[in-house]
Amino acid sequence: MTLGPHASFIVAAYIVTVVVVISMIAWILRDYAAQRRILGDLEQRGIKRRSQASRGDET
Amino acid sequence: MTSDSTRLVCENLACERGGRLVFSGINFAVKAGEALILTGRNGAGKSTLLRVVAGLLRASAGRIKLTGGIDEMGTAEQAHYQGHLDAIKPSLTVAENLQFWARFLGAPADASIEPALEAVDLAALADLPAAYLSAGQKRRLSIARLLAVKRPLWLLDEPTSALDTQSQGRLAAFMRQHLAGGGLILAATHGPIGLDAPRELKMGAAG
Amino acid sequence: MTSDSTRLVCENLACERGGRLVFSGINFAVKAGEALILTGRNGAGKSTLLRVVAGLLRASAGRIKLTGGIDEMGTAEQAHYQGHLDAIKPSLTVAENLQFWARFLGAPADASIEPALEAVDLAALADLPAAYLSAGQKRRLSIARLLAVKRPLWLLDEPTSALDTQSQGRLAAFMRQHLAGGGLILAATHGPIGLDAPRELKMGAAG
Amino acid sequence: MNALLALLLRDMRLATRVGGGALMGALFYFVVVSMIPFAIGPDLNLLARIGPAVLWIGALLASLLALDRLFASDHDDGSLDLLTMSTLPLELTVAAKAIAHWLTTALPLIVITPVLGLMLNVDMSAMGFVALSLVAGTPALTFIGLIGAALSVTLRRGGLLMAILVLPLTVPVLIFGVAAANAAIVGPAPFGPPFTILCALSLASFVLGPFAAAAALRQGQE
Amino acid sequence: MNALLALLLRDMRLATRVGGGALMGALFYFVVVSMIPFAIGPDLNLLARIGPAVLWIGALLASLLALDRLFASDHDDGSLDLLTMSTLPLELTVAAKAIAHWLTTALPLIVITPVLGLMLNVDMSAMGFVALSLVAGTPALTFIGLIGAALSVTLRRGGLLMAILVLPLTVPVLIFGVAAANAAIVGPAPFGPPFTILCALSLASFVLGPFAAAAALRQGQE
Amino acid sequence: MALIDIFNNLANPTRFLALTNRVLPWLTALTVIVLVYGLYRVAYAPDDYQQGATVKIMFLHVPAAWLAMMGWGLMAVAAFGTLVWRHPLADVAARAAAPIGAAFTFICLVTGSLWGRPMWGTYWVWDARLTSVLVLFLLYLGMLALYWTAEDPNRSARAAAILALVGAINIPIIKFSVDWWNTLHQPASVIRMGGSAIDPSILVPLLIMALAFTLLFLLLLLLNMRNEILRRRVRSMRMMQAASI
Ligand code: HEM
Ligand SMILES: Nc1ncnc2c1ncn2[C@@H]1O[C@H](COP(=O)(O)OP(=O)(O)OP(=O)(O)O)[C@@H](O)[C@H]1O
Ligand SMILES: Nc1ncnc2c1ncn2[C@@H]1O[C@H](COP(=O)(O)OP(=O)(O)OP(=O)(O)O)[C@@H](O)[C@H]1O
Ligand SMILES: [Mg+2]
Ligand SMILES: [Mg+2]
Repeated sequence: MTLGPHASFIVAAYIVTVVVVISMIAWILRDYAAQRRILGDLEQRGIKRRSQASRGDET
Repeated sequence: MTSDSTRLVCENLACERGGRLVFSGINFAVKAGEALILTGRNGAGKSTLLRVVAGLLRASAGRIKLTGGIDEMGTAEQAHYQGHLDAIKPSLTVAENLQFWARFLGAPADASIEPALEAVDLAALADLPAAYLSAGQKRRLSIARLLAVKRPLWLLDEPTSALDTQSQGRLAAFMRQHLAGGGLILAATHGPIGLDAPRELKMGAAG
Repeated sequence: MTSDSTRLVCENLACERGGRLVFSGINFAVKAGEALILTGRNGAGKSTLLRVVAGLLRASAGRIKLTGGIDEMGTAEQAHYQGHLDAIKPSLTVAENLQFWARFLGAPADASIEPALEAVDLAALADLPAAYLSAGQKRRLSIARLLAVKRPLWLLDEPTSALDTQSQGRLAAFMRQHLAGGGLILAATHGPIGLDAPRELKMGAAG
Repeated sequence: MNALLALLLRDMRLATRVGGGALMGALFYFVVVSMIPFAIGPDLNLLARIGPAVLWIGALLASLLALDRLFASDHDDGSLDLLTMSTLPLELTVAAKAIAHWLTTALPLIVITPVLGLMLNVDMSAMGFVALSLVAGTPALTFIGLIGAALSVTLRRGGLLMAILVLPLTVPVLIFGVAAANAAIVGPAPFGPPFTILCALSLASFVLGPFAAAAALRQGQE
Repeated sequence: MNALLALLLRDMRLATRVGGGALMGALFYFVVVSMIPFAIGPDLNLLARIGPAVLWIGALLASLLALDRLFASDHDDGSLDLLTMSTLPLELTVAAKAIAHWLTTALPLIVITPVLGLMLNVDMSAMGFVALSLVAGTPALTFIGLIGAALSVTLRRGGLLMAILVLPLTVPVLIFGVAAANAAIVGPAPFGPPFTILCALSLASFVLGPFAAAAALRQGQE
Repeated sequence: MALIDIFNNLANPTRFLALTNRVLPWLTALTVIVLVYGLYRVAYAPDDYQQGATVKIMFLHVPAAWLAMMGWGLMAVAAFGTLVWRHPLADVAARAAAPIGAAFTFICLVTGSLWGRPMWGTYWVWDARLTSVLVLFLLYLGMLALYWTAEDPNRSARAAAILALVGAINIPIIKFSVDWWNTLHQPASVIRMGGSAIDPSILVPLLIMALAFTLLFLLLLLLNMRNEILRRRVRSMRMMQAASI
């Protein structure tokens, strides 16, 4: 596979795409971990969700 | 204007706010000439209930019905709501403020606002820009609205706040007069409101 | 922190607002351990007087002097002002809000805000954004500021508003404690404030 | 009708009282447009070439930024609650406010346009057409901006956010507005077609704007 | 010092928290600058010619409009009363707030400038200089705008009024900013002199702005 | 009947979470496989006789463009769900889709620019199609700003829905007006999209990449929706906490 005279543009396009996708995945996963942590924290304090408080829903 | 058969019925009301159930299963009925006082601790949902009845918040369950009034009108259109805010524009004069609300809320075109202003003792300040009013005077101006336009149901959220003793007495008199004329009152308050032995709905803290 | 000789003296105060003389010839003195309650009807100028003492409004005549405190500091810098607004940022947590004011108003860098939060019963909510607080809870957070930073003079404008009975009792206890420690209180109120037999300054209605 | 008229008059009175916003839009327009030659430099041909564009951009920004507190001020002092408790449909209430706003804000802006045209070296005879394109196009800006004003109440913030939300929606108005103005000045395309489209955009937003804004206000009652 | 740092950190935190205004300035800048070609038309040479001017106008508007509620939000929730009751001189308090604002609002705006430069067909190698001129000049905008922000609390209106008051004061910054950027792009004048003046303007307003703003706030206590 | 059941089941965030957790591993695996296969096919795709190797950019650019538009479409559909049916997951989906849609729009813009430089000699021209994508990007940014501004999801949900619908109406209008604008001002220019009729040796990898991008979009959407549901759970728990004192 040869990329010809404009190789740098092709490579740059792929790099940008990869960077955007990866950073989005990283952001989403980090967000997930953060939410989990806060939830754990709140649950540890014995705070219940409304649905749990009122009718003991399953999680 | 109000027939003696006017009746406000709320059945099984619930309201969710900011993802939290503020109250649920609220049932009450108020009939003509009757006042219902909402009490309960901070955050119990008194203000929320008033806004729900006024149609300013959506109930997540339940039914609100005003029967015996003008049939084709909803509850909100037959109610006066007096919240924490006074709906007063500082750059308009006292008279202009009241005149506008009287017109907009449907007072007859030829009705005068004078009597209402006099009733709240602001007639002398009629031509003053409302910016110059103190907190209590603003409150009184907003109470004048209740008198200038006749609507059967009054929804009052801590109506005595910011009022001095004399004005509190006057407000109590207006309320008694409104009730005597077949009106209905739903009021939230932390203290006494000046009505003798009104019915009371104690709102529990949700959660 | 406050010597027992702290004394607030106001002489011949007058204040003009919106081109109108709100009050004039106000004279009073408050000494350490004493509370002075401002009463009077709406528009009498209670809030105005408090803001003048706090340095937030310019007096058009007269003198305000806090003697016996820290000499090089003005009255404003030795006073806590609690107005109608709570100075709380909804996007900061309860702890961050209080922490900021403690730092900014000059609490020692190593001082903890924990005790103040506990005193107003908000310690459990320390990490919650203040947006989640109810009106009464916000008021309590702003009261915590009075406890977190020691200043001899408290200027309170209707401090009990929005507080439920329990919190009103707690506030009264803080005030008594502050007075016992040689503090001064100047408070405007329409109702009882929970102090036994405080001195009262009845402001006449101007105009 | 009585109620609507009362609202229209109140809003116009508020705008023209001391502290009101009536002339703010026009003043901002004036200031922003006069700043542009400082940035571009004193190249008269260039200024004349981009004159209509500058006038339209100025009008766009002024219209939108002035709308900022159309509902927010009523919300903050509790008036909005009472406005929704009337027997009038909210759509009409909202439209009445928008009309009052257009009359007090956009109209003065159009009136001063010829003066600014002079400063930008735009041909005097063509200025009439530029003003005409603004008359036809600014209602669209007001009524599209209305949606942003209502959203900004719901979100409890105005200013830049509102402009960010609404500016992309006004792209067609801007394009046809400048096209109409340019057609009048430099030709060769006729003035008619873009002008007609501009009017159509205004009419469409006159219908759509109040509905979307009323929906946003109703939905915002939380 | 402790108190000032606390204030700086609080303001930066407020700006970057959910609901904060940190990115609003940059977003508005992006949207406004992208809107301008819609008015000018897709003429690449013309765009390149006026590119630096467009970027500077955009940065000017974004900086000033974003400043709008710098003091107003503190005023509305009562914080401003307490800020003035501290032992710190009000001038320092005000300056700390301005610095926090510049860091959270102007800096992101400068970061996205190169992208906008691409769209305006501004030469890539010159973009660095444009960005540099913005780094040197935007502090002046923030500190001049500070005066407007303080006045808008006193006058109880923000938004447009503030922009109207402040925009004329920023004319020198705009002129030398564009001059520096243009010098870098098209020459023939050197980049140095206008750039130096720009820095001087920033320094001067760094001193003057807080004093004027503090004075305005003090006067505003009515 | 069964369909309604599924729909109702999905309406419950808890059930939705459970389902998501079950689906995620499979979806991840499928996405990776299709993506890798797609890239393999891309690597061995022949060069275009006109555009040379730069045609390889197309395999990113075109799917990204499609998904950028699909993202707004999804938000507009979700807007109906929010406003009309008040479906609890509709806003969660819209909110989760906004940043992803914006990211794909960004990819479309950047890859397009990087392709434009060798093809047209410039990174950007104010051509009709490019311009409408730019406006779409601006709309996405507005949507993100809106979500960013409102802490309260209940508050922002309906505002966002209205903006999504108004934007959806506006996009075709913009497309049309920009076309018109361009024909008025733009002299005959360098711009020429595509060119050659697409050969299967390029079309097949393109379609595979499109499938891979779509799967990626769905995967990110599900992940982000899961976060959003948790965020709301945190919110409601904090509310409970505040009310419990
Ligand atoms: C920033 C610049 C660009 C943007 C925003 C852009 C945008 C788009 C969009 C939205 C589509 C999808 C259209 C559709 O399927 O209906 C598309 C497709 C396409 N673009 Fe671009 N484009 C850009 C630059 C380029 C360049 C430089 C080239 C190559 C010379 C190019 C070639 C193509 C091709 C071949 C297609 C597929 C055409 C088809 O499906 O019929 N684009 N572009
Ligand atoms: N704007 C809002 N958004 C979300 N939740 C709110 C909002 N306003 C109030 N709440 C919540 O609704 C609950 C009820 O508030 P409400 O104002 O009705 O109480 P109240 O009984 O009037 O209290 P108070 O005596 O303090 O006036 C509170 O717990 C509060 O957390
Ligand atoms: N911002 C203002 N500008 C001009 N005049 C004002 C302003 N605020 C209040 N006033 C005037 O000052 C007078 C005193 O007002 P102030 O708020 O001090 O009264 P108060 O005693 O606190 O009344 P209340 O019991 O209603 O709180 C009022 O008559 C009012 O007209
Ligand atoms: Mg209440
Ligand atoms: Mg007072």
